Amino acid sequence: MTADLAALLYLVSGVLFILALRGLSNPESSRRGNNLGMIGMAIAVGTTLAVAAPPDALTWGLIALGVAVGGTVGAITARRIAMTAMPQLVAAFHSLVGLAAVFVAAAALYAPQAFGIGEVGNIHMQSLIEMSLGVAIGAITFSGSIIAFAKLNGNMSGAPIILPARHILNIAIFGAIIALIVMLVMSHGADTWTFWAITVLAIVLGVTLIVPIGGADMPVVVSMLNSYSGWAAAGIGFTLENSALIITGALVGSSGAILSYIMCKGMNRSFISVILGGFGGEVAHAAGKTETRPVKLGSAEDAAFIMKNASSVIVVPGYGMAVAQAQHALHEMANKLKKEGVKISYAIHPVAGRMPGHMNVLLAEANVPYDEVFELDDINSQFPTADVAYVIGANDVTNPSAKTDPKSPIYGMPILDVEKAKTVLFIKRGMGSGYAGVENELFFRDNTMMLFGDAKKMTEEIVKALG
Amino acid sequence: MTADLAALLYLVSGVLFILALRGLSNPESSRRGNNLGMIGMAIAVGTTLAVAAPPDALTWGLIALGVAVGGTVGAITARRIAMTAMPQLVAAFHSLVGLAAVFVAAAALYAPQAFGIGEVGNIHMQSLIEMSLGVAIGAITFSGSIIAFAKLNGNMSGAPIILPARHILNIAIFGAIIALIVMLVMSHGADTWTFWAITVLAIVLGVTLIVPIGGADMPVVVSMLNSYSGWAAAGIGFTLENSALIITGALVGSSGAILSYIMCKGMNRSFISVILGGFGGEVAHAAGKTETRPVKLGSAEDAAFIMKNASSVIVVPGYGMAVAQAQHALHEMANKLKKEGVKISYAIHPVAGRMPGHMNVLLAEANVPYDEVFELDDINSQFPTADVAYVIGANDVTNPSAKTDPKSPIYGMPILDVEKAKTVLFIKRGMGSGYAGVENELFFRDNTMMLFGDAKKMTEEIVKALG
Amino acid sequence: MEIDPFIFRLSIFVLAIFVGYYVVWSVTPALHTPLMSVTNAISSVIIVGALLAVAVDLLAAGEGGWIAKIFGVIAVALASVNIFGGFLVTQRMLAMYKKKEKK
Amino acid sequence: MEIDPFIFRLSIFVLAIFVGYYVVWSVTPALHTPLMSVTNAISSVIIVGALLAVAVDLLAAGEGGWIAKIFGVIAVALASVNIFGGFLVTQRMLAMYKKKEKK
Ligand SMILES: NC(=O)c1ccc[n+]([C@@H]2O[C@H](COP(=O)([O-])OP(=O)(O)OC[C@H]3O[C@@H](n4cnc5c(N)ncnc54)[C@H](OP(=O)(O)O)[C@@H]3O)[C@@H](O)[C@H]2O)c1
Ligand SMILES: NC(=O)c1ccc[n+]([C@@H]2O[C@H](COP(=O)([O-])OP(=O)(O)OC[C@H]3O[C@@H](n4cnc5c(N)ncnc54)[C@H](OP(=O)(O)O)[C@@H]3O)[C@@H](O)[C@H]2O)c1
Repeated sequence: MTADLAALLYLVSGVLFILALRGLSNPESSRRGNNLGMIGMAIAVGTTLAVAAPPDALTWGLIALGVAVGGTVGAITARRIAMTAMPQLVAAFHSLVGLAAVFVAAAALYAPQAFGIGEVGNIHMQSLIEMSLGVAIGAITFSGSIIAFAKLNGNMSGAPIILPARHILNIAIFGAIIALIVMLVMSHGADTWTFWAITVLAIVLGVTLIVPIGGADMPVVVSMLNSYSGWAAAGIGFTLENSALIITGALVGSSGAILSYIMCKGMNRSFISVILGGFGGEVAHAAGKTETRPVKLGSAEDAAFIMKNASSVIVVPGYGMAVAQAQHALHEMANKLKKEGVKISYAIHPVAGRMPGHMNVLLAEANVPYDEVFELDDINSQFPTADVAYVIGANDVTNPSAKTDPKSPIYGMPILDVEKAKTVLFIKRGMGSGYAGVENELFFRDNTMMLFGDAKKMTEEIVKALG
Repeated sequence: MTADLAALLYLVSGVLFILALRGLSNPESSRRGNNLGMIGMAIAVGTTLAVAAPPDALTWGLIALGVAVGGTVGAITARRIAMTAMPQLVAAFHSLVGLAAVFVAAAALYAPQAFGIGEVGNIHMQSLIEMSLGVAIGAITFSGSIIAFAKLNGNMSGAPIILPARHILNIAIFGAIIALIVMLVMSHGADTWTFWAITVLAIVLGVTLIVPIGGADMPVVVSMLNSYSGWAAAGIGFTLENSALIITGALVGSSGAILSYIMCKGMNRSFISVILGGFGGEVAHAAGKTETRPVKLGSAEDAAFIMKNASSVIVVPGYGMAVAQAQHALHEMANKLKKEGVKISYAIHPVAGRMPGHMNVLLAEANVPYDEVFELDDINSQFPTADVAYVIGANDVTNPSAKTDPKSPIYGMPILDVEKAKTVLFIKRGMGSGYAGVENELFFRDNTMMLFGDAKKMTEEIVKALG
Repeated sequence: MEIDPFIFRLSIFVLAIFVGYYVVWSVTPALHTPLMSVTNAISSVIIVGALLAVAVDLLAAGEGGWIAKIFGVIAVALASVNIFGGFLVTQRMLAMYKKKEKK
Repeated sequence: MEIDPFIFRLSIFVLAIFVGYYVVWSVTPALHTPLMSVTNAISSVIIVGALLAVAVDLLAAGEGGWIAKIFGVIAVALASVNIFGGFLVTQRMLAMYKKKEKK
């Protein structure tokens, strides 16, 4: 295969990746988009195998082995994973991409001819710079994602671990990495120890940067690392002179940056402070305060009675629904109510749950049709005409202090106006606060009824009470 | 200047053009966008002058002369032109771009060295193909835009001129052009007569393609030619190996295509039939029918009285407002009403007027703040709560037959729901129909009052009556 | 592995089409008329070709040189009409779009 | 006038950033989770680099050859986890998004 044809095919696979993301603009076209992405990947792999054909049977065997082992692990994981575990899964997959980037860079250092970037101990300067940036970002992505995974998966406490003098420590490590990169470049790639020193230090940096960040902030971290790894991939794309990698790097880089921006805006945090990585730790979890004001308590039977007689119910799911895995019970309840002639819709806040689109994927899993599920802007005007707002495991996203109290940590965040519904039902385990650790004024309102219990159990009881 | 630096600067100017269009996403940023566009153009020109420096004072003089003459004409035109004449102006400017492309291609044919594409009589094949496509599209754009200009400016009747056997004629000319291109390429550019023959035939084709199309359809034609000329510019960009031209060509190509798509969708016509150029001529102007049903007539005094006592008025401007230049009078009326405590908003249909954004630019000219001007989707839900819909020179965009009558030529087109307002005032000269030539049921409704007269005069009388 | 620059230009072209598609869709309908005039203005980068034609070296180009030079001047003039006319008329239009004055 | 291919790659990169920006903003919020998993999957094109490393010619590469080959195999395996895992989990998720059934 000529280099021109290969370049053309890499362009084609880049375009297919663009179309894969473009497909996600609506659920209808998204499945075709995903298939286009797979075709793009197949073309990229096939082109590489044709243009740099493995020289012997052994090599073919090794490649087959790698793909078989990796592919099997990947496929099984993909099939088994619970939908609620998606944030962890993405973090775990992420660390693998980071590690792969490290190994690719190392291979390029030991056999630069294979990549056309010079000879051992005499590698082009530009390639060395790109390579060492690639390995550093790759290693940070690797260890950072592992920490994020551990915190999200509960293998490690989610509490922020504040290291002494962490900012100075991080700056020192960062400086050392830069110095080592300069040394590596000056030696034209002969001093391989500097390469490994960069790798080790970057792995340490990934840890020290991420451990101080609270577990609940991990989704932003995952998305941010995603963005970083995109730029790293683009860097390696320049080294390998490969446009599929350059295009993909830009796509992944943008995607991560935009998703972290969306999360930050939804939480009313500054994007810059997140990107610099110096945030977290100071999340106010003022949950301890004991509240003495009375709340109106209700039972599953009360809730069933109220909703049966309603003409429209808006369901507002939140993180608690995900924790309790209540989506299936919820759908059952919705079906029962629909049979009674009640109109059901779902209202999704942009940062409900712990990951962008978290609630949508769970509701989809429970077979809730996506045309009953609405975004904040589209449904907020419906609350005043709704009879019941069924708030299940959501808290912050309904808290009116975001509109009224400039001192609140969530002040300025857009909010679902559940309090405008005739009756608000709050399903949660107790008076605990949500992610942002702020008191929710709504619990004490006259038109609010609190239903204490696990979201799934409570919903199931309501289903029973509906008969 | 090295070729690398030049290529980089051309990229920069391409990016500046992208940012220029990006700025148009809202009025706030649009002015900066336009400035970025100018900077991009200055960079492209400056880079070219540096990289292919004019060899002598004479050449510098010629360039200065060309820029001075062209620039003066352009600047004066830009300053003097009336906002209502924008469609003509764009068509006229367009024909100049087409002609310039023809001259550039001709120059490349006679002095290929200057462009690095070979030597006289021995020009690279690929360049010849690109060049002849460029000249053909350029020539079609030139003559087609002149026809469009003449029809829009009234120098020529807007009525479709149906040539005998026009489809066969067009296909024959098209075939001849292709044959000539092949001959030109085979001769390696030595047979210059074929080049001129292509030019002449393409000019003829531009005329025969466009004259059968009715005057009111010219905006779609202008936009379509715009798109074609973008692709032609990209073609010449490949010949000149210039990324600024390639990027610009793609931008202009998309822009024209999207605008014609928007117009076609707004008019409920098929995009494909427009792109193929075989449309028009069959526009049903069934205006002649005399209608006998009674309508409720009103005077300026009646309208002033009704609106004075209203609490909200929605103004719906259309093509008639543009013809009558009534925008300034309209704004005066709105100001008077605002002083009386009436809330005024403006509702703009996507294809109101004869050009996308036509109404917006006229209202802006009359100093109407753009945050009082709403798009169809944003204001349609407001009509039921409005006291008065003041429909001035609009007709088709309010016609409910688009919703109710599957046989209507505008069936399926989205419509402003003016009839839901308490009172509808129609300002027009008589019972004439609009662009689509269909009867408007609304004129005969109980809550409609017709105000016959020129849009500007009538509005001025209302202003007087408001005191 | 030398790659033909044509492939790169093609890549640039393809990506620019995507960019154009999105960037134009994101233009607010209220500014569609300025969009028409500004795309008209930027499409005059064709002046780059015209300048190359004018700058042709008469000694090297032989008899065709003068023809190219004259065609080039005409094309420069035509493109200049568009550049100045297009950007200025856009500027004039955009200057008219005003927000409500805060009183 | 030879132009350094780096300039072309830079152009491609710059335009791809614009495309990425627009294409990602146009993703509906309901599909942000699949977006995360699919970008993860496509970011494994890094496998291209891994395949080059495995395919290194041992005779030409000398002592470093074996090291590169082994690193390459590991990278191939890691990237494959992502490719299969990423696309399949996305497919599984997307299959769940259903419209209301018309009865
Ligand atoms: N979506 C994202 O991309 C993202 C990313 C990072 C951070 N965040 C943040 O996450 C928050 C999301 O808001 P949210 O309203 O969805 O959740 P939330 O404010 O965190 O509230 C969740 C509520 O669910 C209840 N809960 C927990 N487990 C439960 C169970 N098993 N059964 C019933 N209830 C249970 C908890 O109250 P009890 O303890 O009383 O039961 C808690 O108040 C926002 O503050 C947002 O900024 C979102
Ligand atoms: N905007 C675009 O991009 C575009 C492009 C191509 C085509 N179109 C088409 O243009 C039409 C636009 O709809 P529209 O409602 O704005 O206009 P319209 O339906 O064409 O109606 C214009 C009305 O204005 C009246 N009129 C003309 N001169 C007048 C004057 N001096 N004073 C007062 N009234 C006057 C006419 O009635 P009298 O004769 O009774 O006065 C006519 O009924 C649509 O059919 C659309 O598809 C639009």
